[in-house]
Amino acid sequence: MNTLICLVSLLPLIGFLLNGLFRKSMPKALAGIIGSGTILVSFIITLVIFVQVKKEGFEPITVNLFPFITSDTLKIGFSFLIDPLSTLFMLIITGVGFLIHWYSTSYMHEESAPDYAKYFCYLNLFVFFMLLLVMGANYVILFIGWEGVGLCSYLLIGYWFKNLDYGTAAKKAFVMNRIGDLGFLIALFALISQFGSVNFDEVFSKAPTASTQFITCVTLLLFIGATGKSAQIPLYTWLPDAMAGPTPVSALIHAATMVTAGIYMVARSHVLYNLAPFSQTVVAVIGSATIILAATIAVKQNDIKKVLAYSTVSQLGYMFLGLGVGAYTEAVFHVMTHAFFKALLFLGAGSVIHAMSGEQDIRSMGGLKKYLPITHITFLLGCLAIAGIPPFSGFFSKDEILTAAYERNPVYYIVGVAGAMLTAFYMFRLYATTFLGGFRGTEKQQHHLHESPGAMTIPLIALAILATVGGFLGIPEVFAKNSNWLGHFLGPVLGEHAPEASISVSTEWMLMGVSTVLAASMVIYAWGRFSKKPELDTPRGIGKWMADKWYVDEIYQALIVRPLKAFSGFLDNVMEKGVIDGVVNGTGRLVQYSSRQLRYLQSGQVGGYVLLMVIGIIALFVVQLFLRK
Amino acid sequence: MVPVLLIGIPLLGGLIGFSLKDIAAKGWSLLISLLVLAVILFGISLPSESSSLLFNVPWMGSLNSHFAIGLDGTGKILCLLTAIAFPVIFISTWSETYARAKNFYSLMLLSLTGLLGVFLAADALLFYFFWELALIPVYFLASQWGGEKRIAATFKFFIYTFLGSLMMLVAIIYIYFHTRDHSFSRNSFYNAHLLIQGETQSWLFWLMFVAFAVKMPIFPFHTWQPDTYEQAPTAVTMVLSGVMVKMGVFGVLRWLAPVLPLGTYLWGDTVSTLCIIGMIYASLIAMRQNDLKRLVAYSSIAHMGLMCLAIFATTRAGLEGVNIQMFNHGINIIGLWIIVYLIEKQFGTRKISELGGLASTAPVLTMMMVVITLANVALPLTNAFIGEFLMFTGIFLSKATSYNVVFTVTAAITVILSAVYMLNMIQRVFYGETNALTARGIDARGYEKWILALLVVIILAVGVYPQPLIRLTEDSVNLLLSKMFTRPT
Amino acid sequence: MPINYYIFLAIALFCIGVAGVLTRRNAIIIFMCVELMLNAVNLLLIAFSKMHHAEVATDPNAGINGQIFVFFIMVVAAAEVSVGLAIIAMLYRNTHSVDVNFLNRLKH
Amino acid sequence: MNSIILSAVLGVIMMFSGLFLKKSSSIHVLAILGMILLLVVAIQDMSGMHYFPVETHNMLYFDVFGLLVNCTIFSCTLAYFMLNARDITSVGHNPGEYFALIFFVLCGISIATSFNSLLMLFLSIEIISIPLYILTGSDKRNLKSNEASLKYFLMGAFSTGLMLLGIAFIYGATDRGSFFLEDIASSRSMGSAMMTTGLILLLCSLAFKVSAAPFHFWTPDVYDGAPTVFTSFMATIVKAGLFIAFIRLFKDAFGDAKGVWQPFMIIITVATLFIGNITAVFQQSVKRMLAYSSIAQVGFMLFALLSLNSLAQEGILLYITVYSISTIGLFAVLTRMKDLSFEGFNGLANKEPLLAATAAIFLLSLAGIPLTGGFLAKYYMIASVMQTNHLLWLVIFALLCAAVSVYYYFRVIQAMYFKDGDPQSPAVTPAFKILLVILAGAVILLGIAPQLLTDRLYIIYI
Repeated sequence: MNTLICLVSLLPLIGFLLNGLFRKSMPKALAGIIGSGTILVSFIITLVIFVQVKKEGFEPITVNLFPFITSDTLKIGFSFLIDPLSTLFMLIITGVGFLIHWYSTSYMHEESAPDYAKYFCYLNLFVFFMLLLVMGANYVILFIGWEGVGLCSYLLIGYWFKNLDYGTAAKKAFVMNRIGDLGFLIALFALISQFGSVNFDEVFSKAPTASTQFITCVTLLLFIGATGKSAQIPLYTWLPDAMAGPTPVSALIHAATMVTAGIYMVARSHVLYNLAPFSQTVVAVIGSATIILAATIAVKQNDIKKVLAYSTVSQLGYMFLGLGVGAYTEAVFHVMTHAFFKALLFLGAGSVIHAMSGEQDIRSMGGLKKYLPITHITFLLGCLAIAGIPPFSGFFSKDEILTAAYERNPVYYIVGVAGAMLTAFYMFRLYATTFLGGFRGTEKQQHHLHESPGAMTIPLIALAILATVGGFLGIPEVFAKNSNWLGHFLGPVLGEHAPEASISVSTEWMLMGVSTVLAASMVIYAWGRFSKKPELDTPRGIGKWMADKWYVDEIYQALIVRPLKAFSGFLDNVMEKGVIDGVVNGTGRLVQYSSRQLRYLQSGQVGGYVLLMVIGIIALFVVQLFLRK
Repeated sequence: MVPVLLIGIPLLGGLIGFSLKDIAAKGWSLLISLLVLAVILFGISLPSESSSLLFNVPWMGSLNSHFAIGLDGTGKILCLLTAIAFPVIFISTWSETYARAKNFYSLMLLSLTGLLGVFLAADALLFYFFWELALIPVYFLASQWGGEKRIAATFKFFIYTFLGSLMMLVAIIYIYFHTRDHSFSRNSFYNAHLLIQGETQSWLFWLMFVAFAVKMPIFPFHTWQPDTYEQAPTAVTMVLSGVMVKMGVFGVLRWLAPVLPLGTYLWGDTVSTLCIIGMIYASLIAMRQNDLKRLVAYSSIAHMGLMCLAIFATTRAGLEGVNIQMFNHGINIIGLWIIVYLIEKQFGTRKISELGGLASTAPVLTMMMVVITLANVALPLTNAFIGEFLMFTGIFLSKATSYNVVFTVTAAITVILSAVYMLNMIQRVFYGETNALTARGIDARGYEKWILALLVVIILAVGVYPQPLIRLTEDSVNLLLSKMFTRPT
Repeated sequence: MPINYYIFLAIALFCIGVAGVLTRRNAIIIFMCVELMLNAVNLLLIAFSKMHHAEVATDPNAGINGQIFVFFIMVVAAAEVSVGLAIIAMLYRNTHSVDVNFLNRLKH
Repeated sequence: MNSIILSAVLGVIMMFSGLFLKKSSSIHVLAILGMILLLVVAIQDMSGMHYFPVETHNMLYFDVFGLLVNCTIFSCTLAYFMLNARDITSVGHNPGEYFALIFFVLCGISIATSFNSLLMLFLSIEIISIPLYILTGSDKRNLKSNEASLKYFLMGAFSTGLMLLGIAFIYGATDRGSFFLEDIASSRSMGSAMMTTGLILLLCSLAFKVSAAPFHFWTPDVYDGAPTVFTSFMATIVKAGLFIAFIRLFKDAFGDAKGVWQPFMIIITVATLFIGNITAVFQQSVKRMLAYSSIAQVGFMLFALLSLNSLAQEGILLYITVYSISTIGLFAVLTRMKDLSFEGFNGLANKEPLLAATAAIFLLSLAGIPLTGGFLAKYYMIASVMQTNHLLWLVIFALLCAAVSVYYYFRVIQAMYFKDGDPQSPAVTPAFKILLVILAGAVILLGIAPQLLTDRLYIIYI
């Protein structure tokens, strides 16, 4: 068992090393096979582990590889923890990861062999770090994975390094994540100072002993980390720019897996959050705020990937809302379904872009339905899923979160529903503008249009199926008793969540109905409106504000970046060159100057010399007189 | 016996080197440095209580000063660093042809002697001797083979450090007269603080600290550094920044904190504040440097500040972190210098604005640079993460100050800033389209590739399995903790 | 006659000598002023030797050493004179002047 | 006693050597032989072989310190002869006389290191000074030399006057009228107005002789004007001898009355350190720079007078030895240079590597860099003062000045090593080189094993 567990994380690393060291001599086909093969194997192994974990009466396994850092009482081991939560994430990462690797083998086909190998070695490295993140048995290992995936996203966003804007986007992503990581780090130190350990089990078992303020601080600091990694207000702006990377990367890293690391981390430390109601409120509020903000921006975006990016941000908002109201299982459930349909949507978008030979602006698309049938169908399914139309997966997960939110505070519910409506609207705006109506692209593009090869469509289909049926893993209690398999599965880790305890079945049906009806109506409205006359002209008024992302980036520039630059300029020019160096060199000049002056005592005149000597003697006598007194 | 070899081999090697042919000198010095490496590895393999790690004979009878040298925890780490650094430097700059090469390499070996001596000395006066012996050859190297403004820059550096060390000398003599047995030996010095009362310790502290602060350097004593690094030949800059600045930290660890614990405790907060100001200050200035060497110089100032800060935290984690980090920082910064050197050698410029797009012409170089850069910004699984993690933990847990949390948070801001300026540099130098200058660039060649690979391996190895290194320092850390003061609880 | 008188006289002579050295420009005159200083000292020494002689009546040659010292001073002074005049003569041969204010090639 | 008489005799011999020996080379061979003889005799004097049993009536008092100083001074002079003999002979027509004068000076020095009475002090100082007036002016046709010698003579005579007045007052103040140091030390009137006046006057005149500020003004001009060979002699050996006299007087006669004169000594020390170092910074000629540096070095030597303890005794012995060796060596290199300005040294390291290397070692030693004797000499001085456990501020001030001194010493090193140029320097003989190397080796040796010299102080068999 232990060897299996190690293998899961080790295989991607091996793939990384193989592709990395021999990238010069690696033929494309082999690179692809190594790249996706390793992931496939570790997916299979994960399945085996999963079967073990699924058994009744399973006890979490901790695998200690070697002591990582040991400083007298502080003992940090390099160890993995296998329990339902981590297993579920491992399944998502390796499963979806494999599909996306597979998809990439054909998507990245234009790349030269070494770059192709480089791409896969980065991708494998990412999977390795992501597995480290979810398998780590203590916060430090989690943090290693945490920063590691950040690194990989940096490398992959800047994959086409020749374009400086991409590089800037990559840098932005890394730095913003670093800001979040700072919070995470300080939380780590706080935990060490309080509990003398960072192992999950010890921390959680000792947590009740600590004061509420302390737990609140720690949880908030951890949440800062989460906002960085999972693109929440105020650190979300890197995610849309991250779309600079290849589309499969956006699908894997910036939709399915990495961005959900924050949710994993909060869910993992739910014990702490349960002890800190204030932090929970903060999480919920930030989550719901992000839902609306991102959704409003998404409404006016015309870049197909940008729309999906903002929808990701907003969906992540849902998950945090779920975490904030204590619905951890539901949040994780949404992570899973979101991984399915968002990966699907991105890959679909990728297929579209592939067909449009790099074109990403939906205004010059349209009517792709008949050119890309498979892509079209799967994309539609994805849209339905994210819009929360029953019985697609998105419906169940989102609905459970909303219900839980209603329990805590109806306001959350209203926000959530509003978000759901917006989601439905912009997704079908996207769908309609892209696939319906007539083609608006150039002649050349139209001539080039074609359905993507099997390596790309098969993953699409697979994901479409998952996106459609994935929801049945967690059917709410109201449909059928004990049908919420996921709830039972995660129960041992996150604790059972029983909605009907507080609110009656009827209300829950009502809530469900309301959200569904509203979402559905938005779907119909958007479909009807944009299939006929898509909006091509640049928006005005409030619309312009939305299109320009509420000018958040500009505000950050003005408030933080520019002042910092100015300040560093001041330090360099005034403080460094002027004051400090000035003092040092000034001392030197002072010596030179006084030397030049003192020379003139040496007048060359005997009389002068004797006079000075006599003065000296007299001075000594005067001193003597004073000393006498 | 080991310490004697450590000092004797490079000393003789250097003296003989002066009489060699210019061509032979290069190989000779490499041979000597490798010998030293072998000896130090043997020394580390010995048990720490082994008698062959100590050597002690009376030296200047009338002054009761002994020629006492010994190899212990911190010394081991730093000697190892030094012994690794020099061969790496010699190999990486192998293609360089210096005028009067034999003098160059012999002086390098002499500075090696001095450095090892500093890390080995167990007698205050001997320590001072080696302290200067390490400085003089470097001064000659830097101002003979350096850039066009070399004379002024290196002379500033010399006067600066010399003045500092003179102040240290006063403190040493003062303590010497206050030791029970009027001796310079390390033990008598470690017990002298019992006979020196508080206010005396607090001004003695500054007399000594100035010397170390200039070496490290700590804000505001740092202005010599960027100029010197910029002007000195890269091989010398590697010695300076890779090994020599560690002398400052080492001095505090070995001759200040345990000798004047009360003074150290009293001034802890002040010095820590200086360190933090310096860290942020240097990081901010580094953000807008256009010369690669200056950029690295300022980043090094920031890193040294953190080490000094961690010393004054007076916690086990912090001190172990410092010990590790001295080693790691040495390795990383030497790696950075090598790459800067390769770039300058190829394109004849260090101006970031004139470079760009190297990634497409030199992928291997870029890969190495990225790894080393990430190590420099302390990404997990690289060596620097271990050091910085331990140091920050130590600072946060510090009992010596009541501002531990503030210090930790403000100091940790540099974690972000370092990422900013290092990635900026990476982007502007390596990413983007190639320009007229860099289009004809070529990748790192055989031995250059391998030497960088070696450094990368060390970086990752220490980053993944640091335990042996941490254990190496335990005895020194225990000794320190038994001497230093913390806030009475 | 009290010793102080001699002291004052000697100091007065000495100061005259010093003043001369300070004010005059002719090397020879300066040199003579120096000689005056020496003679002042001689006077003082003689006076002291007499004083000490008077103090100790028992010892017939008490304080004698002061007077011996004076002889030595005279001898040395003579030697100085010879050397000094030689130097001045040499200078005069080269510059045809003994004015010390022209001696300022060496300065700063 | 040996050295006093023998040096006088040698002086006379050298004076008449011109009559018998025509070739100047043979004359300086003779001088060197005489010097060796003198050194041997002095060493034997230490080990108890006294060839001239003269009854000095306690006028002279020989102790290990004085004799040891004699030996070191003689060995320095020997080195000086060997390095510079040719230059000495080339100054004027009848070289024998210069050697004669130098031997007379040595005679005076060996009295100065053993006087026990103010009379002997006076005589020794005059025996030292008068030949120096002549040596300074020995370059007869050179106006600078003439000017220097006249200045030196006038001011020297003036300071003699001061000293004599001081001696007179002290004589007056002693109980029963005595010039013996022990009588002065034990006199009841110590601290009285008359005694103090005499003390101050004596202090000033001796300060003048060792060129301590503010009585140093003659030094730069005289050192600059005198022929370089004799400047080297004056700046090193003579200064050392006079300084020993200075210490001897204040140790034996006024050692117990430290409180009375220490304030003046502190003032003089500070002034000397400050003026010497600061003024040296801006000099353009290396020769003149060395003149100022010799003033600055005296500032450090004066520390020994501030703290009259055993460390000071060892220290001053080491100091004068190292300082003399380094300066003699440096001047020896200087005499080989045509252009004495700093630029004149540009690129010497490429043309004459060995010359440059040894010169660098001497300069490092003067700057007080470890591994050279100069460092330990300064170390002893500082330590001796710090042992008295006060005046720490003075120590720190001195060290700041030392840092300044690094500036002007290193200007020469920079010129020799880091700047390019074609220095005009005639070829030097291998013997000269070997000698320089030996001197440099001695400097280094004293820098790592001072006990070789200082321990001699504690060998008692007289």
